[in-house]
Amino acid sequence: MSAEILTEPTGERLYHPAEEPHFPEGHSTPLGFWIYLMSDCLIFAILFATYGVLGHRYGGGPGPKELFELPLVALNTTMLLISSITYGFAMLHMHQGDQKGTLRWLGITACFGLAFLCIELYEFTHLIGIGAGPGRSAFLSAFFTLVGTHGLHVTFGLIWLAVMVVQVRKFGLTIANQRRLNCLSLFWHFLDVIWIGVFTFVYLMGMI
Amino acid sequence: MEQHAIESTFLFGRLTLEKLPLHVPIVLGTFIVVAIIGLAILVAITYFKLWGYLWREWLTSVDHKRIGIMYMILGLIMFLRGFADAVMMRLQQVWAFNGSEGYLPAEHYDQIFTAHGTIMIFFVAMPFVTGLMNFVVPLQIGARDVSFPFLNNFSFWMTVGGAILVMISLFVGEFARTGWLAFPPLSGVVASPDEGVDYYIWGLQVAGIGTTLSGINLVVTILKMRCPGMILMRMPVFTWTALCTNVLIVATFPVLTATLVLLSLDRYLGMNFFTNELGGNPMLYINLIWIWGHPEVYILVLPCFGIYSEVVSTFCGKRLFGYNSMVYATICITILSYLVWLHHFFTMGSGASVNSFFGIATMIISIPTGAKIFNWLFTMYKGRIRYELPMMWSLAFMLTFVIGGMTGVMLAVPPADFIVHNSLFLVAHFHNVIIGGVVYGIFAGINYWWPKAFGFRMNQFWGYVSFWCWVVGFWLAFMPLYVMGLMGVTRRLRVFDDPSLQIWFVIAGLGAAVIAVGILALILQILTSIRDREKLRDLTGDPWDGRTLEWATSSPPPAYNFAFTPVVHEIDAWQDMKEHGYKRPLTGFKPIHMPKNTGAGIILAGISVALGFALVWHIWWLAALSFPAIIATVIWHSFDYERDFYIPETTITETEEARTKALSNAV
Amino acid sequence: MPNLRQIVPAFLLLTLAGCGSEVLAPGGDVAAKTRDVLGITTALILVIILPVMVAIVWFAIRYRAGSKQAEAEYDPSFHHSVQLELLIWAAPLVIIIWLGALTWVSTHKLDPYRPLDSETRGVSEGAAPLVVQVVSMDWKWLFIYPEYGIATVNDLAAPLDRPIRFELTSTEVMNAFYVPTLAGMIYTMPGMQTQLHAVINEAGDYKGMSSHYSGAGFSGMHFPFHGYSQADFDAWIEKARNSGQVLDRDAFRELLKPSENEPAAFYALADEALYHDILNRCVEPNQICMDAMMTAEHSARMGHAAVDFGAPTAAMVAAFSAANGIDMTLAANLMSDLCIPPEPAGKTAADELHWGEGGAVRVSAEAAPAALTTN
Amino acid sequence: MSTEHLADPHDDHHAGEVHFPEGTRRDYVTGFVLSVILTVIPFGLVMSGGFASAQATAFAVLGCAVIQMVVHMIFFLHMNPRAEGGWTLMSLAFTLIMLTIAVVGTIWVMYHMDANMMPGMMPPPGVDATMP
Repeated sequence: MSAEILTEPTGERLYHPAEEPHFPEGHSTPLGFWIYLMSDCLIFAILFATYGVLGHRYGGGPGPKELFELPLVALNTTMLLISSITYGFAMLHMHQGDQKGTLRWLGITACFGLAFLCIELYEFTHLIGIGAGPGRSAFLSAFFTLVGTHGLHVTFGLIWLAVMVVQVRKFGLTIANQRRLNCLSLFWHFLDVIWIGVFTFVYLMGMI
Repeated sequence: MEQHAIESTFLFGRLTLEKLPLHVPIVLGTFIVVAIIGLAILVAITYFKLWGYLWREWLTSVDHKRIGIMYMILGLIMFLRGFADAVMMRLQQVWAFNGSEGYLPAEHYDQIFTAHGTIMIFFVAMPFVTGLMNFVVPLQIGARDVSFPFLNNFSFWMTVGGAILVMISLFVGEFARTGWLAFPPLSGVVASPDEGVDYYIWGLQVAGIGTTLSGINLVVTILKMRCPGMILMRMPVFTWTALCTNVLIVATFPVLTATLVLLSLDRYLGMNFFTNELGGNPMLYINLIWIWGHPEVYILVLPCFGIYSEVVSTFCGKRLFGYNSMVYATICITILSYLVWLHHFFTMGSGASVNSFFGIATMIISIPTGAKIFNWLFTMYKGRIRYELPMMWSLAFMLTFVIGGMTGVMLAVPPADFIVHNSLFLVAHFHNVIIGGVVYGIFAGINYWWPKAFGFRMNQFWGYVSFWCWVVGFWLAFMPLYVMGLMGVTRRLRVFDDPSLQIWFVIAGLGAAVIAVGILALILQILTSIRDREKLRDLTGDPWDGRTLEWATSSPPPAYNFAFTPVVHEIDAWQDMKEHGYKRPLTGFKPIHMPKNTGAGIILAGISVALGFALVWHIWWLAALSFPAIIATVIWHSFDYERDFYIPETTITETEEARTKALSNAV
Repeated sequence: MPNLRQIVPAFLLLTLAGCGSEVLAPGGDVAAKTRDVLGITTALILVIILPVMVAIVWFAIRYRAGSKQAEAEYDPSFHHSVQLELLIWAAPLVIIIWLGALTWVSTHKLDPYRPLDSETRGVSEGAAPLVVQVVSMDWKWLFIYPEYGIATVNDLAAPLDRPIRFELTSTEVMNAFYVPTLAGMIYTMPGMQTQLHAVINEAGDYKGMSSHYSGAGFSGMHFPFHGYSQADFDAWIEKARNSGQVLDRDAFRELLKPSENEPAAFYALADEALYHDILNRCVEPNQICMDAMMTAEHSARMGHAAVDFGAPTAAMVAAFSAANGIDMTLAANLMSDLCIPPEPAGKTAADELHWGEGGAVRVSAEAAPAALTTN
Repeated sequence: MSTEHLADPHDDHHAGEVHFPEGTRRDYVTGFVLSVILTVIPFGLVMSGGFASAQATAFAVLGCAVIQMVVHMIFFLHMNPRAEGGWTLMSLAFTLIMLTIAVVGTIWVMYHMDANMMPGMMPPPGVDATMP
């Protein structure tokens, strides 16, 4: 640690640093937010484990092969993937201090995020419509809960995105706002990683 | 099972007048007493015009020390409730012999033991250890506050919110009648259609959010806010155990949250995770909840191991023996505790290989735990032991806990577990570990850090009374349970038909009565300490000849903890400073950057309680209002960018000069 | 205090064995072997616990401040010793390795699923076990003896020295079946079957109970267990056969009603399939048995035709609606009215199916028995 | 803004205001291209019917998922061993251990439970059900 340098310049022990260590506001945020994501990750782990245990309990009802439509999932995945690179572009503009560019790319990201949500909602209503709702079987309960929890996260991400757009407009790309956009970036890309798990374990593995 | 439709109205959901306990004298009486006490407190606060002070200085405070103290108060209040439940159970079990049904019908008795377990774990032990960690850790690492001060305040109020929901269930409707982990199918909508389990779910969910966030907060604080020179291997052992505990919190509370969400989806939306129908599997719930449940006991006991380490080393006047051993043992326990959950349901029948794997994993935990006991033992060796109250609690712990550890290993051998699982032997075992390990540790911690928190020592006489009542009462109350467990008496029984058992229950009841005296003595100890505070005043800030950094500052510490950040050169930093003739700097103070108080935490928690209440009673309009209100409040709070301020140089100089004066008076 | 603590457990064990603890002095060999495991475990741990407790007390007295030794030997620099630290990790490790081996072996030998072998006292090679089917109900125990065509409520008996195989399930909630004199406890769960193998060697009347809390009537869920000589057991069977009561579906439905502190009752068994149907949750004629469902699903997963057993039964929907105060069928219909989007042009075959109402390929309940026999 | 003037450039212990690792345009584009490829492969594989053996398909799909997750971690989440003194990577590793224990443990335990007790899955009574 750099503190070691501070200690014994004259051989005598110093008990206070020459200059006070300074903890600016938000200096713990990157690690704190990361650890929050890790705990969220464990929520998803439990939902995946639940799906792993109950995913083949159809209760006499339909299974994945009867229900899932891969083209729709592929479209969905595309939306989320594009939204992650557009968020990346927003971050690049942010680093350059380009407020307009940042806002533009944030807006585009929101559109793709919204498209993802709409497709997912369409899928859910369709399934409920044909009688394959979450109460139909343990498999469907686990499916709706896992995919729905991811969707819920995306929804909160979108709300957060909207708030950030307002705040950046109002207060500019201040350090606090940059920090928040960075957190949202982590959140948004984290949801991508979860989605990779979802489309692999739920949709693709279900269709094999 | 017979079903009957539950009426629901738009305005009040399922809540009706019959749900109020107007016809149950015991509950009504309790309600009236609580209401009168509550009213008296409110009137007193208003009369003495304390509302403004309370709001500004405490309720909205982001100061980790005040939040820590508030956690302790919450723990103490809930402790009285949890203990009252215990006394009622004991009384029932002494009574219900020879054809008598006792005085509690099943519907009440079953709520009481459920509430006792839930409250003692979530709203007594958790707030106590969280409170101690909150108060002590930033001081021990030489920090000014935690990493996220607002989050700290919010976490606290969410814990209070959960406690409030559980307390409401005493008077409005009823609590769960399922046992403290609410296993389905008993907790499912078919077997428990009414609001009890819902109170349980939402009480724990609200508090659980608080616990998770406070876990994240403390982990980051310890990792990021240590003062210069405090490398990991120089951290006080209490801070180490706090780090491991909070890592466990972050790793396990999400599991609890997810599991309870699944249970509530079953109950509210008719899903089939844990039902008997359509592929649901109740065994999965038991598996998942114990993935949280086992680490939870280590979450409680690890910080207490830290407290014992601090106390033993301070009062033996020696550095802790085998610091490295102690740290590695703590880390081992942290990881191993995540690998043993199945030993809670060996008897479910998962097969010999699975059972023996988890059985052996459980035993392995006793190796690092044993190493810890040896470390404390050899710290005493060649020491100079001062028998102050914290040290006495620690000794009582060591002697009690090894017995609990022994019965724990007995329960870890699957065949042995088959004959004592779910029996009073098991009940005795975990009370042996929780009381002997956690409660004693909390009392040691309270006695040890009280002078730091308030600037005066605790009354010794009542402390001794409390100590001896607890130690004697504990053995009286739980030895009979070990005995009855070996006679094949199972837990949660309300009525008994074997008259030969009554004598054991009478002894256990006596033990509970002795413990009650111990608790009364604790309250008297607190009250007399406050009354005699001038006599007990400690001006040095270091009443025990302490060894770690919290003793380097004044008691109570100023809002900013340290006027100058300390630099650490060794384990036991303050001892090192004293040995090297450290001189406190008296000039050159600079303004200190601190977070501002905020009311957002208490508001958010308040709305969360409303949301929980709405969901319990199916009052959909209230739920539909309060959930968006939570989000709106968060957004509103996020528009507040001015969250910090500087304590001006003059204030610091004044405070520090007062301390200089106090120190010269003390000598 | 410490001396007392060492004497008390030993004393207690003696008195307990004397005053009829069926856990410590059981009448069956499986329970006896289990008890031995408990005893050996305790002894092994005491090897390390006792010296530690003595040392704690010894050091606590010897090194108290002001004592001669404390002042003479006080050594604040003694905080590290490689040898001692190796010892404090190694000593528990040795005990745990020992205990671990014991655990592995005894867990496999005393696994409740493992049929008894001739090492068990009183069990001869190739003896056919007595099968007892156990159903925990709200709040009583139903015992079915398929071999003898009888059933009892809250009364259990077995002949001496004949291995017993319990097959256990439950109707609505979890319980645990525990006869301390026979063997350890095992959970009973709805829709699941656990097993327990045991034997009774000494005649007598013993305690049996539920050891897992299951609701209001839990305290009353105990029953006597009789270890009978063959003659007495035959008489007991005869008593049940001639009780005049018959256990058929209607009698079972009557039993299903929650009741507390049920007295013992005896039945002649009229319905051979009853236990199977309780276990597979298809006692009522409109219910589909779980094993049939599982088998059909398995073959569906393996690539055969899709199978549909239709909607959740009306009874279930009603139960859930009643409990929740909302009409789920109504809610479901409302949902589909509001939410179904216009069908996309290229719709797949699955779109035409309506899983909730069973429009798809159906395996009717009549066709199911073919699958039943596979169990 | 209150926060801006709090940044203290002389403080070497906590230099800099925003500690988030930053990505370059190159990072994002590389990440995107890779993840498109790694998404198309498994989807194409499954939608075209996959390999002859379902197991091989499953392994391929899983492999792609794992690689894609790593790609996202590196290029989008900008994980590196130095960020936050290594604590982010450390916490990720710890989370992965916990996650594996919980998921694999649950599936292992529940498999045995089902195999022992679930109608239609358990062995016929009387057979020694002890399995590895």
